[in-house]
Amino acid sequence: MGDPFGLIGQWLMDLVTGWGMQPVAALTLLRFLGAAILATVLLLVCFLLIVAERKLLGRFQDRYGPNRVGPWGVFQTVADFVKLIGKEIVVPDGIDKPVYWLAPLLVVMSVVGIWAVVPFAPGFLGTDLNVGILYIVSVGAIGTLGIIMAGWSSNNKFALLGAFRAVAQLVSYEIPMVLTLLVPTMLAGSMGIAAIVEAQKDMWFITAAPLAALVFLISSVAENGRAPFDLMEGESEIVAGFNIEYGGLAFGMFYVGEFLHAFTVGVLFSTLFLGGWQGPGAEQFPLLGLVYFFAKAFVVWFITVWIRGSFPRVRIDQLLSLNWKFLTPLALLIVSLTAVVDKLAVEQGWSRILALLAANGALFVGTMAVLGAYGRSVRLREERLRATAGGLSTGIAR
Amino acid sequence: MTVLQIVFLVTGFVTLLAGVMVVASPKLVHAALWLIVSLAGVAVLFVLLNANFLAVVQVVVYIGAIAILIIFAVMLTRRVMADTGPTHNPSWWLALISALVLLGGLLALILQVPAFAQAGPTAQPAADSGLSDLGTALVDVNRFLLPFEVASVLLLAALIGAMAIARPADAAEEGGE
Amino acid sequence: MIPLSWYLILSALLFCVGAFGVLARRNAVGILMGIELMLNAVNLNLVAFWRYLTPGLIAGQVFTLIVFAVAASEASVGLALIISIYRRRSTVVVDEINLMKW
Amino acid sequence: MRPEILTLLIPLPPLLAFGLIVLFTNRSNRLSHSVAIGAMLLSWGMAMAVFIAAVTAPHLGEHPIELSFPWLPTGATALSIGVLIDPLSAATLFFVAWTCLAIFVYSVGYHNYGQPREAHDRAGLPPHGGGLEPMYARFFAFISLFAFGMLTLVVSDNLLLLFVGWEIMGLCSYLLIGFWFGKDSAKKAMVKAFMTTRIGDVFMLLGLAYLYSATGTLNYRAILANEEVLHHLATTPAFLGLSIAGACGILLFMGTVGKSAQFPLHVWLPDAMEGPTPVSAMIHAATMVSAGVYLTLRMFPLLSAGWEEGGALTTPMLVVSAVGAFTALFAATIAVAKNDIKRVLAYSTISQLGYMVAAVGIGAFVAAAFHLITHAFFKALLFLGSGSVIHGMEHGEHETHAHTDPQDMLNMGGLRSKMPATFWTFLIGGLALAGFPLITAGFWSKDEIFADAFANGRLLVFGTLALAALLTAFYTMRQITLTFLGQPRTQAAGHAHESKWTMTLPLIVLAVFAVAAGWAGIPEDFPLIGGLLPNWMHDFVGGTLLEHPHPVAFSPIPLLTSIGVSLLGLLGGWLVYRNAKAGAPDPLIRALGPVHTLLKRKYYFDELYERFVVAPAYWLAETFTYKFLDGKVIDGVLHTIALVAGSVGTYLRRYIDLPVVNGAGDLVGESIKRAGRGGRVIQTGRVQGYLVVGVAFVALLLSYVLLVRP
Repeated sequence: MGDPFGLIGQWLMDLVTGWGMQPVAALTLLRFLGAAILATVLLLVCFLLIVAERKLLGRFQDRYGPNRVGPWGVFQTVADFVKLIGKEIVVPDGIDKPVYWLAPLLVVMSVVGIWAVVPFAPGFLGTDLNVGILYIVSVGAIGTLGIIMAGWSSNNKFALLGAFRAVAQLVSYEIPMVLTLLVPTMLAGSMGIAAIVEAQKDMWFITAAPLAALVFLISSVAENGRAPFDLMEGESEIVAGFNIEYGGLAFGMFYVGEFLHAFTVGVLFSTLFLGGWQGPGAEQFPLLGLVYFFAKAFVVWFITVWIRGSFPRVRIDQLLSLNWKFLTPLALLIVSLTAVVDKLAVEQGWSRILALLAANGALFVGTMAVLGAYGRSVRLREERLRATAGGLSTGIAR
Repeated sequence: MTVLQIVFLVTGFVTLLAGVMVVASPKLVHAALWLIVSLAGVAVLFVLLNANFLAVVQVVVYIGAIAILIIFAVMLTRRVMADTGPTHNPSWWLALISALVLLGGLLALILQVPAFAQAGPTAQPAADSGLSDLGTALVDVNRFLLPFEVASVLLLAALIGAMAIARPADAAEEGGE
Repeated sequence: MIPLSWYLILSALLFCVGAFGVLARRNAVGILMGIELMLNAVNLNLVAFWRYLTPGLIAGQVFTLIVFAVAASEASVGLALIISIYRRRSTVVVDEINLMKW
Repeated sequence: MRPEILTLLIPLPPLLAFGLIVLFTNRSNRLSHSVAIGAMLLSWGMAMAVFIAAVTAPHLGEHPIELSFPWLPTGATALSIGVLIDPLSAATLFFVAWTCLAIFVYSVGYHNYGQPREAHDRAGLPPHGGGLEPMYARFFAFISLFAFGMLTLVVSDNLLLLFVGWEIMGLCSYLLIGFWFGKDSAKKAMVKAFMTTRIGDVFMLLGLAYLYSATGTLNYRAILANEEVLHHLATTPAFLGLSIAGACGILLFMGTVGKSAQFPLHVWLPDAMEGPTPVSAMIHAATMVSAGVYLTLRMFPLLSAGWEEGGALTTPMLVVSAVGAFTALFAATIAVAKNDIKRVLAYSTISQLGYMVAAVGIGAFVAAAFHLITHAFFKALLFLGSGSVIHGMEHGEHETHAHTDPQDMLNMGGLRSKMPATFWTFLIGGLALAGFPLITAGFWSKDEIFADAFANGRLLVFGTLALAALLTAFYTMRQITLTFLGQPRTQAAGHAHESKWTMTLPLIVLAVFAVAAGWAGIPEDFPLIGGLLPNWMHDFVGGTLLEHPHPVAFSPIPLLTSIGVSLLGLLGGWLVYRNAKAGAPDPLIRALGPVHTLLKRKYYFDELYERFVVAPAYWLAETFTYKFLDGKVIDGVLHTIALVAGSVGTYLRRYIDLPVVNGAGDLVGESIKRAGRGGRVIQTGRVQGYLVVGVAFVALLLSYVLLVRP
């Protein structure tokens, strides 16, 4: 029971080569096989995720949520899926066909692609890329591309507006995310995801870099484009955003892409900051590691859903100024601070972690002080405006 | 004809085809999308050359940033979906001829390369394809620190310059947003 | 294994395709795309030479990175220029930007 | 932290302070002086740490604290900068740090921090009685920059960096002398100082270049602590029968002559007293002028290359000793006749510097270093004391609205009771300057010089210096008597009162050193008290040189001489001036008659320079070059040429140009115009069109080069 996944892989390899296929080709074949299995599993996981999220949101909003189809409505998603398949595929007029059809694929691809480098358990991961972090970023970029393609190709004002918003949001929030991704890289001394997980054997990185974790969480929720950052599909403003012209299975793909991405955020967070599959006994029993991994991921995912259920949607200017005036500078500070402290803390182990923690604390206090001062000044300005302009107050971004 | 060679041929063909489409396609947005395909092809070629890092950076920088930028520019600088008028010079054939002559010159140049017929790489690069070495080389005073710093200064200058140029004239006075 | 010559020829072809784009496109953005293609051809050359001739030295990769930086700056500034021209003259067709013409 | 790193950091805080004050804090006086003093305190602390490390290090001379790294990697030969702490620089660092710190603190009080700013004070003019200095923050910025320059100079390990610090100080001296640029005299003085020192610096730069070309390096250790290099320099002849070492030595010494105001170039220092008194104390007594001597001490191995102890002096040494001795006497004589309290001190500074230079010249390395240190302390003390006196006088004026020159000693008197702290510290400093036996530092250092000069039989130098010492004691006592003793001679003096603690505290600190610094160098074989304390100065500082100099054997004559002259001078000064009446002329005038005027006019040196240097320069520029050469000769020639050319031209035009040339010209022009009109279609303004042509050419060229001509 040492290394089940390794065993399985070995067995398959032998089998295929046994059929007289040359090793390179066999390896490629297996890779494709694995990818196919992984993707399918993920898309199936989505059924669970969607219904769970809807139930949770229902509870948050003091509703029941889906409760008709099957026991506690667990088969709601299946029903929706069937409906989506059954729908007639309405192709709007004047669209750009190839682009239109390519877009949803890209979106889903960008989400599923991330999983290729995520280590589920010791010795069980798609591929151990030595630039895994960068890979994640680049795959995310493809998603952006898909959205803009969708918005542009469907020949619809709202779609295009939604796409512009989406791209503005995604491109800007990519910056703090990438910056905070540098922190685990520095701490682990490698860009490979597996190495990063390995480096968290003694202590999770969230203890050494809580602020980075926080910023990462915020910006990746924004990357995901869900409440409170769901401007790209603000139903009340631009009807449904970039995917307005999509129906049937194509829309389903966007839908799946979004929900899966939400979970992927959890997975990434737990991998980078919560030690991935690390846990008592995970070394000996990889299956245990798998359990730890998904447990952590679900916790983080739950938090994101919670955020979604609790916060109102922000305005576009608030969104952008939050990113450019707050998150990006903060992320820059965090990165430089971590680099310096990590360099200064010569001996590894607890002293290092404590030093980093102290630095983070100091930075946090400083940030809070700055924010407080800024808030006071804004309030003062508003007071003055109210005093002069007789009661009409101007919305100030953060 | 090994697997690698097949992969190379396919990728190269796709890259080249995409490139041709970039310069030929009547719709500018399509051209931009083809450009992305071509760049992705180059990224794959990088992977074939054991330069994973460069491949990923290629995707991040080009597809993630430049291509998006170009698409934006395309959308901002023309009525959306409406491509009117010819997309090439009246004298495009001249350009074609000179490009072909240039190709001839380049091929002649390549033929002079001593290692032209080299069948394969001489030595394997470092285990992480020189990634750590690359990292240190960029911040080593005696190696590439200066070019690296110059490049970063260039980027900063480009950032500021782009903002200064692209902000609308009215925004220039009231200075901002 | 793949001969070095394949890479070189491919990059030469790509370079010339890009050059043609630069020379023949009427739209300024199209010209920029052509430039990007040419830069990529150069990068391909650099990396191929690095891999085949001097895997020990890192210079090839460093040059490529610098070319990335140059490409990014060139694209951003170029597009900014195009946009501001479009604002003033509401066209991005290079033939119609003919202030230098007699 | 390792002392090398610490040494490297020493100069930086003041520089930082300069930047901070200039850029950010110059609005707030409190912040500005806090920043400046804080930075100086930091440097001081580091300097002390380094000093202790240096003193405790064994064989510092052979293994100094040094750290060097390439600065300008110019091809093969990288100009490297670095820091070096050997005994000499350690000792220098010690007194530089102390005096600078004291003076920084003193400046706070001197510029009336805390007082309101008076309405009628304008920037660029000294504040009237007790008002806050209008350019308070700027002053601290300047002195911080100066401190940076001085510390850099001290810790540097090569002549280039030393020269950098040297010039920074030159600039600061210029800026600070002209700090009150509203005064015309200050403006003149700043230019004068800058120009005069520049003369020296040019020669020094020549020396540097020459040395670099000769040895290929400017590092001290590489040149001075290197037998064969020195030997090579000493033996290869350069010019005028000098060896390279001699030539470089003299050229570099010219720099010293400018910087520490030795004989031909001494004129700037007295005028430099136009600056605020802390500046006079720091720049023109304690540190900058000492830098010149420091350089000479540094270059001692170069100067003395090919000289063994007790042997005949080398040419540069002769020059140095001659200049030094002469300056010592010459300046002392002038000082006797001066009435301005600060000018007296200025001239005495010149003469004391002459002592040191002369000492170096006769090979008394240790003695010179010793006197450098002690002098820095007591002269800074004296200047600050005089500043405090002037301050008190100004207060007095302000109260009594009397208009008397607050710097003229004849207007003072009886300040002993008014400002006791100032008096006692000033007395200590004065006695040290006069070399009052046994208790003061000045006595020991001077005695060392005398002993050395006598033992090596440099009787001429010995005599000159002794005479100078006599005069020194005399004018010192004269100063003390006129200023502090007797009865107030004006109301201003009557109403003067003691300055704030920020001014008196530094005085006290420096006074302590003015006494204690002497104990470090008591010769072993001195009667009675010799050997009670180890002769630290000799053992430590002497270790700088390659071969350790032998302590001179004790002999009573120089000792008695120095005691005698100092006591005699003091007594004389007191007797002459003990009852000077208000308004009465200086008793010396009667005694000396015309000589006194000669002295008072500083041997007419300014006039001489005016006449023989400045005026000719003006004349050359104005009359000769401009009026005659340019106006008459050149213009005349031109005019005649023009005349001839004009007549010929008209002829040619009438008969050749119009018919022949114009016809052709117009033809050409027309055809070109037509061609242009036809050809301008080529310039389409289409960039791509041009690009096509360019690319095509490139490609053709490429294929030609590669195929046709491989």
